[in-house]
Amino acid sequence: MPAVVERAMDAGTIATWMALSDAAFRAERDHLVQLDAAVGDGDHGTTMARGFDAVVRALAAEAGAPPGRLLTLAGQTLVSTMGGASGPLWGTALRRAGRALGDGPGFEAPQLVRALEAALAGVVELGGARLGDKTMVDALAPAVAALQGAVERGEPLAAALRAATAAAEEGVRATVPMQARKGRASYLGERSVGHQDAGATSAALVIRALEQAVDR
Amino acid sequence: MPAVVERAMDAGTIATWMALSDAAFRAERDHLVQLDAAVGDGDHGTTMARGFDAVVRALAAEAGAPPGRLLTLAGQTLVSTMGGASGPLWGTALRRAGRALGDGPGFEAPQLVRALEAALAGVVELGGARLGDKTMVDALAPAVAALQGAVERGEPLAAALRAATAAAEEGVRATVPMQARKGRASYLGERSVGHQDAGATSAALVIRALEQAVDR
Amino acid sequence: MASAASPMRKLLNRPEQVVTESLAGLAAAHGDLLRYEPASQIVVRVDAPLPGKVALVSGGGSGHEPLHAGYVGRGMLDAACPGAVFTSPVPDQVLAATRAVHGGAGVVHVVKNYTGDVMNFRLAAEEAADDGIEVASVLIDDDVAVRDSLYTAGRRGVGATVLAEKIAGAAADRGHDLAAVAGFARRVNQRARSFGVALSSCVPPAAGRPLFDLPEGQMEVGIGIHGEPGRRRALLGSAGEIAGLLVGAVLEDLAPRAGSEVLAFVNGMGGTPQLELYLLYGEVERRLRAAGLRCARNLVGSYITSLEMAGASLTVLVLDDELTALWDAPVHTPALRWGV
Amino acid sequence: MASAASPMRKLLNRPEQVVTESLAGLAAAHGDLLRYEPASQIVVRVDAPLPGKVALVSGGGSGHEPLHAGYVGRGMLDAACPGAVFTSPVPDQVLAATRAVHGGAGVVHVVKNYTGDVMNFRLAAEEAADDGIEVASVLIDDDVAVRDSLYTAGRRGVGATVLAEKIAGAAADRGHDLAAVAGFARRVNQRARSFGVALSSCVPPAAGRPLFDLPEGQMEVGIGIHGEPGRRRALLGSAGEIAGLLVGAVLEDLAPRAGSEVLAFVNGMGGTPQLELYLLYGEVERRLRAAGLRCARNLVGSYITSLEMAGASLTVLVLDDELTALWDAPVHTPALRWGV
Ligand SMILES: Nc1ncnc2c1ncn2[C@@H]1O[C@H](COP(=O)(O)OP(=O)(O)O)[C@@H](O)[C@H]1O
Ligand SMILES: Nc1ncnc2c1ncn2[C@@H]1O[C@H](COP(=O)(O)OP(=O)(O)O)[C@@H](O)[C@H]1O
Ligand SMILES: [Mg+2]
Ligand SMILES: [Mg+2]
Ligand SMILES: [Mg+2]
Ligand SMILES: [Mg+2]
Repeated sequence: MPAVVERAMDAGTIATWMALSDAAFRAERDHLVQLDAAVGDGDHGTTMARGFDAVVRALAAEAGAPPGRLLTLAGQTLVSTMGGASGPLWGTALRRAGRALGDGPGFEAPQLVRALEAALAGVVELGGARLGDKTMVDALAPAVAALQGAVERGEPLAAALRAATAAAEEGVRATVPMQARKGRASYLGERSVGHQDAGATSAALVIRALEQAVDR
Repeated sequence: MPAVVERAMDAGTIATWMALSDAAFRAERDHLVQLDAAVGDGDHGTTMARGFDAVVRALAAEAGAPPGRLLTLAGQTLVSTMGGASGPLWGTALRRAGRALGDGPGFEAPQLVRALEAALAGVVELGGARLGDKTMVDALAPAVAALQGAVERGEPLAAALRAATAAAEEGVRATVPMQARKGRASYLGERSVGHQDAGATSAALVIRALEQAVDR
Repeated sequence: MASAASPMRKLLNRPEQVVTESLAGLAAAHGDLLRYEPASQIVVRVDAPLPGKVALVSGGGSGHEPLHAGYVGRGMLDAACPGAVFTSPVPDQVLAATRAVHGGAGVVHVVKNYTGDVMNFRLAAEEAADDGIEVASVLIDDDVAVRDSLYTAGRRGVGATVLAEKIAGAAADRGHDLAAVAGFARRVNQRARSFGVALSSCVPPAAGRPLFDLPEGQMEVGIGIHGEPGRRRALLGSAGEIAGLLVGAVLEDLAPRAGSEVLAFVNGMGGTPQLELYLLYGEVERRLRAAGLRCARNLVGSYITSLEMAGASLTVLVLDDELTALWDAPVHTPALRWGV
Repeated sequence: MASAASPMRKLLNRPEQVVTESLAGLAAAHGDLLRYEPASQIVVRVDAPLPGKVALVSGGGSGHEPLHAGYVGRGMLDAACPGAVFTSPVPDQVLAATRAVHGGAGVVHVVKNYTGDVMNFRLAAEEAADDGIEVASVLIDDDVAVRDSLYTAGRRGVGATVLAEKIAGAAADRGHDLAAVAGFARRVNQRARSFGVALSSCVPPAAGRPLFDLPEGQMEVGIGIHGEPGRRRALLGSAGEIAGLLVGAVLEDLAPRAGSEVLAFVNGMGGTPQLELYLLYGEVERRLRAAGLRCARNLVGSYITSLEMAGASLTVLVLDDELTALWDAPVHTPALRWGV
């Protein structure tokens, strides 16, 4: 493996990740509402924006806490402020990721991979969705796989995260032709085909925010 | 006065008048609804159509009755089937006219004039509207005046009724710039200006139907 | 669904049957309280006439549900006479209802002040008098949007109608005589004022299209209950601004003594959901309190409507001990029920 | 009205405050029945906790009013947890409500079967258990438009929720224990089925525009209560045809014994007025009768809604003597009241 010297990640990385996620959801709020309106109930954008706004506020009061602790707190905040299907799912994802990071002051690529794997596992465990069910899993799972593969191959983390973002966005596009089997869109049966999943779109935003946070 | 020989009017004239009114309200129903919708509650066309439809049915069962009796029955039928402001007003108008015609088997122009004068008086007495209040009176009063004048001047009845129709229609047009002081349109204050009164429009239809009935 | 497309977003069969079919449905649902007499198109309390009790009859055009048929039952109306949509009933209906409920103690007619309602009820009252039935007519005209002057048909009867029917109905239930029952209805009318706004138009089934066009972001101010436009059009304000408008208009005319106890009635026009009505009530209550009034009683819901119109009206009734007690008295009708 | 034009026909201040302001208004209007706790965004029966009584907690997204906060009071819910519009509440709300009403006899959670509701209530129930509060969760999933299969999130909870809350609330009021109260709610769910149609879309305040476009003359068939499109789109039928559709869908799945007594619940989606709902009830009742069922009880009105959506749903509950007695038992809440 080539020994690439990477800047260590720390609490600032997490804070930046959350801040960039917040900015993304602010910007994409109405688009996500529209996506959810087409085959759901039109609240997804507002819910995500409310949650990450609360996370940024909560983290601001936690100067000095280790990154794992910040991520756990972010997850708890999402559970307590979002509601809907996304609240418990995203809350669980970040809490699990936070716990996986542990108590250290910094973390490196392999730990980040394990954290995201834990996040994905949490979502699948709680929501029961599989690949192809037209949910956030369809973006999150390929992203985690791409990251894990790239890091294992020893690629620089920035490149690995670029690959993860690309995989997430590819996963988002792949939801369009799917018929939903989980969540509200599944009520529509065949009418859910032809629409991009809102939750998957959000997952790609969160992965891209991570890529940007690490890149800084 | 030139002695014009006129066909005597009878029960058939009344029946034809009512049938032609009914036909007119069927045809103009939606237009009257629209006129009433602009500054009122949109029921005028339906109400008039329902009333005259019932009159035609009621009269069909009264073969052999004298014209005055038919007109009285028509008025009673309007009261019992129309409702709204127009029901009592039109009902009273035709009842008064019927009573003015008396019990004879036929009637001539002067009697018709007196009948219509009685009708107008009944409307004014019950509704209290004056000329310029933007109501049916603004069509009915000039029509009655024109008819009365022409008959008094010895003009043929057909011509006199043409004059009455023209006066009624002129009266309808004159309601457009008026601000309503009676009926539902008065609630709008100045906003009632610029709209043609539905009730006046109906009055002109009834006068025209009379002209056509006598002309047959 | 093979039928031709209807231009309306309505559950109905044929427009001309809406009223009669709805009344039949009402009677099917509430056969314990009332019956529907199709021949005369009236709704009558199931146990009418009640010997010795003053009876209450009201009526008007349909499209204002639950007014009036939804208020037939114990402690409110003895009969209702629903006309076609937005069309006053005919005298025959009112007379039939008056006869059906007369229990020997006279009949109160609660009449909203519209030209058509007034004339049709008057004709019926004259005929009832010929029958030897004593009728006391009470005119309701509480809408401050219309000035009572030579230049209008006079103030419209709106929200106070519901309150007058409840309170006078309770008075009749308690055994008050004709003059007293009519007196309570008049007292309600004297002590109540209303004002309303529309956020949308409505579609009378026979017309098949909205009575007026109201662009998004605008509202009609000073509306009645017949889908007519209001006194003026304005930019749609916030709930707080609208509450200020409603409270201001009502209090300016009502001019209640500071410290008065009032009943605040926030009414939906038919298409405005409870979420918004309670929000508006909160705004209204705060402003009434600031004006030195105490909302001792309230009513929030769609009780006198204009088909599916979006919007709301406020009615404020200045209470006294008698009115409060009569308001609290048991009532059991399809639309208002408590104490029983 | 100087404020900027709003794209909605709604009475509100700022979209993100609709729910909290409406709850404050509800509490201002019904302070004798309930209180609103802004910190935890819950509505609690004013006299809670009642020692020894099983408590009922429900909740869900807002926009379904009067569900759930309008059902807090005697004989129904002890607390409600309203989320943002169409968004399940967070576990913190449910936990706060559970703690506030626990009177030592345990708490029933009435949960409508939506992914979000189920997950958020489950998280709260786990925390309540950590507190030593016994919680029995009852899942409501009565909507036959959705097939319960591996390919969906399962049937939605709709109209049966109102009936379950009323009947289980009465059971708790009568002193039944936790298992029994939960059992009654489950029995209602087992014996009830629902189906709905939409004649218009609705506008969530935060979205500011309709969730879907529905051209005039068409309807969405098989809708839920979140403004989502239905299973299919069809030409808008007559009330009779729609009644046939509703009754057919419900009875096919429910398959009640001929001769059964049922409760027929014709529910408005928020923007459909009573005139139409009673007309539809008449059509429904006739068809249920023709199917050999007796509508021993009924409920007609807008009780579980989708903001201002036009449309209606039918819920049929097969009664038994116990359910009927519990339905008839006194209830005193803002939205349902009888016997008291
Ligand atoms: N069981 C599930 N597992 C994973 N993701 C899910 C599940 N159910 C729904 N989702 C995701 O949640 C998104 C909807 O979120 P949101 O609109 O916030 O919740 P709600 O459906 O409660 O309104 C969907 O687009 C989908 O990606
Ligand atoms: N007091 C009145 N005297 C004469 N005509 C009147 C009066 N009030 C109203 N009208 C007429 O009645 C018409 C409205 O009739 P209609 O729509 O049937 O009754 P409503 O106003 O009860 O809905 C008006 O256009 C006007 O011409
Ligand atoms: Mg959603
Ligand atoms: Mg009219
Ligand atoms: Mg009218
Ligand atoms: Mg939602």
